[in-house]
Amino acid sequence: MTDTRHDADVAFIRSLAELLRENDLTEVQVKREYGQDDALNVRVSRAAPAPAPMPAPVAVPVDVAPAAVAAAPAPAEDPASHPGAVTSPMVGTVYLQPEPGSPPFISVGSQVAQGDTLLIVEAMKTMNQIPAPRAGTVKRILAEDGGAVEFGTPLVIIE
Amino acid sequence: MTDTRHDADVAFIRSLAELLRENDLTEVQVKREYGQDDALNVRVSRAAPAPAPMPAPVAVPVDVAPAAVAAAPAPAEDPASHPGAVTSPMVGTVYLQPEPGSPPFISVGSQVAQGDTLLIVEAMKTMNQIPAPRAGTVKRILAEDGGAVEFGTPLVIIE
Amino acid sequence: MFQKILIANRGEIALRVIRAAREMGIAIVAVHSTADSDAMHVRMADESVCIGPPPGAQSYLSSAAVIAACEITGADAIHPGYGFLSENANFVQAVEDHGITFIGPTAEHIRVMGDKITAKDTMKDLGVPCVPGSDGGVPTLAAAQALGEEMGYPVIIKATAGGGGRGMKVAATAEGMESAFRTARAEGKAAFGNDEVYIEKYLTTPRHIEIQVFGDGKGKAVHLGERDCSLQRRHQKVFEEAPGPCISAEERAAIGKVCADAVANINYIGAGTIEFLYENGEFYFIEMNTRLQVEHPVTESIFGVDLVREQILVAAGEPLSFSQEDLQINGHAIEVRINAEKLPNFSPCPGMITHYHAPGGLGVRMDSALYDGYSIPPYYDSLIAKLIVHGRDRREALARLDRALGELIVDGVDTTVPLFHHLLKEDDIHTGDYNIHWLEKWLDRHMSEF
Amino acid sequence: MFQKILIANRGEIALRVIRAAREMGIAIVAVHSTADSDAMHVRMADESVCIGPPPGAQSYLSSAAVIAACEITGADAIHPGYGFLSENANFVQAVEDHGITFIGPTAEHIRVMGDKITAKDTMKDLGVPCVPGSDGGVPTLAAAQALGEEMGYPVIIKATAGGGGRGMKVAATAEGMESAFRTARAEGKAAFGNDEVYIEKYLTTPRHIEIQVFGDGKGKAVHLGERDCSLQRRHQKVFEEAPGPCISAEERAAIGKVCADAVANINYIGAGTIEFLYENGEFYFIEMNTRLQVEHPVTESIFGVDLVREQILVAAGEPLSFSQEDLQINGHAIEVRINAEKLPNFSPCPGMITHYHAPGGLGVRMDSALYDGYSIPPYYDSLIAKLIVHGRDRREALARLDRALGELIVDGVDTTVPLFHHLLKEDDIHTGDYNIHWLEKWLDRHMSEF
Repeated sequence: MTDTRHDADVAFIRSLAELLRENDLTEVQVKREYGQDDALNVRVSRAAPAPAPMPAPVAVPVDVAPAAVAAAPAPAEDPASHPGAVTSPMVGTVYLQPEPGSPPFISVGSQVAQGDTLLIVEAMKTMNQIPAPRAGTVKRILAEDGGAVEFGTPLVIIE
Repeated sequence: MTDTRHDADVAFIRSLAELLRENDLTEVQVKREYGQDDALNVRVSRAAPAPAPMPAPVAVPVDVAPAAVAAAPAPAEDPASHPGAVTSPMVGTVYLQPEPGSPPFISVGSQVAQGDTLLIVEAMKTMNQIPAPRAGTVKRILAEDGGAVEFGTPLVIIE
Repeated sequence: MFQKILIANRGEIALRVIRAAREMGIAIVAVHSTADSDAMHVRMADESVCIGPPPGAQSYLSSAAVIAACEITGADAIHPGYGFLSENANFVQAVEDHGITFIGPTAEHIRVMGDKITAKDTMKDLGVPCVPGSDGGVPTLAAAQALGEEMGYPVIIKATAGGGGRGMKVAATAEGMESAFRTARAEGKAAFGNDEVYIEKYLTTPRHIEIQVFGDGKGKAVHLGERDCSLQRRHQKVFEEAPGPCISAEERAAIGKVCADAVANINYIGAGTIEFLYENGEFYFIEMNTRLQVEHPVTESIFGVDLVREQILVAAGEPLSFSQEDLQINGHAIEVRINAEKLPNFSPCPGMITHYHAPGGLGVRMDSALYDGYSIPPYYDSLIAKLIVHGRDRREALARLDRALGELIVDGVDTTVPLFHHLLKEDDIHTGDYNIHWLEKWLDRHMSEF
Repeated sequence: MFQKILIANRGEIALRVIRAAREMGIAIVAVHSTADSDAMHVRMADESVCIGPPPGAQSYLSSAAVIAACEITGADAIHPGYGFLSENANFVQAVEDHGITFIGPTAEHIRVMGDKITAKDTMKDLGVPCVPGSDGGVPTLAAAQALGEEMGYPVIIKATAGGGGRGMKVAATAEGMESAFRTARAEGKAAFGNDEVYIEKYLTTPRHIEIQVFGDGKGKAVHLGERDCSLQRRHQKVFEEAPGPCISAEERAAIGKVCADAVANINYIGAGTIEFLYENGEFYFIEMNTRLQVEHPVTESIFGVDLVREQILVAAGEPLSFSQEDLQINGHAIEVRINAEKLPNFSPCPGMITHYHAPGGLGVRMDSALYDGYSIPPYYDSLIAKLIVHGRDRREALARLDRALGELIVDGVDTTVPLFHHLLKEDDIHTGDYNIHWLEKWLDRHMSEF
């Protein structure tokens, strides 16, 4: 008895599904009461055919594809969008200490005051000291000593 | 018993779906009580009409734009899609009578038998008689005497 | 000059003709099947006529439909493009009978060149070099050996009644003649009941070299040098260039003059191509195509002329706009044919173009009827685009081809573009050292890389 | 040869340089502002470096950022394109001080030509014709009248201390000299407290003719004829062509030689343009641009050379790849500048390109960094595309321009394309009968039609 109803219900729902597809619908919702304690409640949905996004042109010289200069951070978490990120105000090379052999300006866990030098970005033989924009604790140091950074590359996260 | 109801319900919902499509609606919701403990509650949805497809390239030599050969029928009702439409099987020029001065083969309201000549399409100096594909009454004559028709242009509607 | 031209074709070649006609101020009628209502050639024309259902036989190949479309639109000339009705002598005759000008040669010339044997005899009479061979059957081994000495080995011995490769034997040297001759006869006898054989010069690694000619129909003709189209797969050209990397200026002038004189002699009108096999400095006639070729743009690039415009001019009774002396080669051009085909099997791949972006910049020409959102119908040829590059020399053209292929985007269907990326890494392509067998052999070795 | 070139520019010219470098097998570094992360030049480069925020002053105009980008990528040369840092002598000096090659002339040449007075004096000394005038102040009416006779009327009398149009009077004929001279002096006195005036030849309807020169930096130089860029709106060129419709072969050879000799004389290196006003068969020097011009493609089209490739070659110390004798004009070329601007006011119209389709076929070149879905940022120049057509003669080029404009689709923003559709209906454009005032006057009359 239950089996029969199941079969019948499945057939009914299958019909709805086909109907959906044939008529290019996105959803059918049916609430059917056949009698006391004999009711069916169905919702059948189908994704709307999404318009494919237009792919943008990319150069495809098959085997010429060196990595971008400043290796992109993993897309999963973008430190640049972190509210505590200090980003590079210029293109250049990062130095984490005032001069070779010195201790670094900061390390993870350091407390910094606003204006304290975090690191140096060298551009055109000029050493540009990058100051802390606000006081806080150094949570992460994203820049590598001697590494290249672009404008906007996240350097340090201070919280 | 249940099966019969299922079939009836599917037919009902199918009608709703067609109604939706034909009228370009996005949703219909119906709540129907047939009697005690016999009620149907349906919601049928359809995606909003897809955004206009990317405009395809068209030549825009600003003032060169003669009308297409066979003037397009008004878009509101397309006789070509009428179930009773007889379309031209070839490119050519239409003649509504066997020869100049004769009465036309058909007029609106004529009864035609299957195989009766409806009109002539001349192509390459050859007169091609266009026969009625089935018996019926001429409802409309869409082709003009002496006018040009393309392959697929609706000529006559027979019902 | 014509007021209105009907183009009895579709795809990139219909667009090619539309462009020439529009630049000449001539109105354009496109014809199309129901599968091509949204095609670029329909969109770009001034008028369009639907001439039939999708199958070519009932639309683009229907003489009656095309001529009727001319009649209802009042077009005074038909350009056939290539393929479809372009080399159909009966169609040309019907067009002329209806008082419409066919933009191409006469029905008679098409008929003569459409028959392989008549074409060869005609060309031989006109002084065009053909593959040497015996005139008819060779009865004795002695006669066969004499012919072998005369033509030079290798030669091929073929059963007169033969076909499909049976009853065919190659004699690589004089020593091999006796055995080859006897075997071919025996096979002919066994297979076809006839042991008569004939002998032809056998070419082992020929190139495909074709000469572009142009006649004014009044006894004057010019040649526009050669194209090397040796890179072929199953007799389909995929990569063409001009000038040919192995043809000297002297060879060009000599064979060019022979071809131009031949077509002038028969009052040929319009564009034509005389195709040759080329080996060891010798040309051997294969056939003449009495129409525009797919690869005509490489010739246009190096001579700076518009061949379609010229076709229209001479069809309208005007003189050619250039003389042989005006035609000076400028640089080097290469065309690659981009087909909607899936590698490695080159299986046709119709479908929707989700994104199309043509390469640009100096020396790049794109002939294509693609556009974003266009659906390539499954009924016709798979050629969807021709990329033509022009450079000051072959090296520059190859570098430009590589660069332009890198810019091209055709998304939504598979194409033959990866084939060209691969070919451009091959030394033989850079040195020009290839023949008509090269690509097939290369594909056998590299199929698995696709 | 360079291993890696950094391109200190954006838009179509960055793409132009990328194409040349790629064809030469040189790696390419793009630099970009944060507004251009998705720009075509970034996508097409081998590497890219973000050098600053959107405003040009903090990104593309920042010498420090550009040089630092070279340092971190190891690029050994910088191509500046046009605009931005291309004529900044201090930048060039800094680049050289850092051991990087600047692809362009020396800082010294840029400095000399960047100063109008020094440039004119230098050119005069080098034999380049300048606008004739008094050497300094003209004290008396008699002296003024003598000068007027010598130079030929009309002449213009200008207050030495003047500016902004005040204290300037034109004497159309000898009869008008007295009044013009007295008025200019009086106005000078009243406005600037100084009644000294000087006199120059006054040109009423000159054309803008510029000569493309190219030096190897070692005392050799060639010219590549002229471009006529007279169609200007507010001193911005919109339509350029080569050869100039009014320049004879003799005039070209003569002024070309003067210009080539002048730059050879100073060991000029790379591409340069000497701009002239041209009236009644005479050339009058205006200024020299020590860089590639926006309109260089028309010259490339008629000579079949790649000027950017040549810039890179000579910057790397190699000789020019062509001599004066190699440079033969082939046909006619026209460029139109397509700006993202709304007519009739030419107001900038940045925004998203919803659909882009470039014209194709014979003789059409498109230089553009557009693509479907690209957003034109509001920070930079409104030039978004250059359409260049080449034909066997001017008439063919104009017909091709009309045809190609009809194929071009740029949806999503307003562009200056309709301007060209209108211009192509003007007889003066077809006869080439225009001067530097023509377009402004035409716009005054036709503004309302847009």
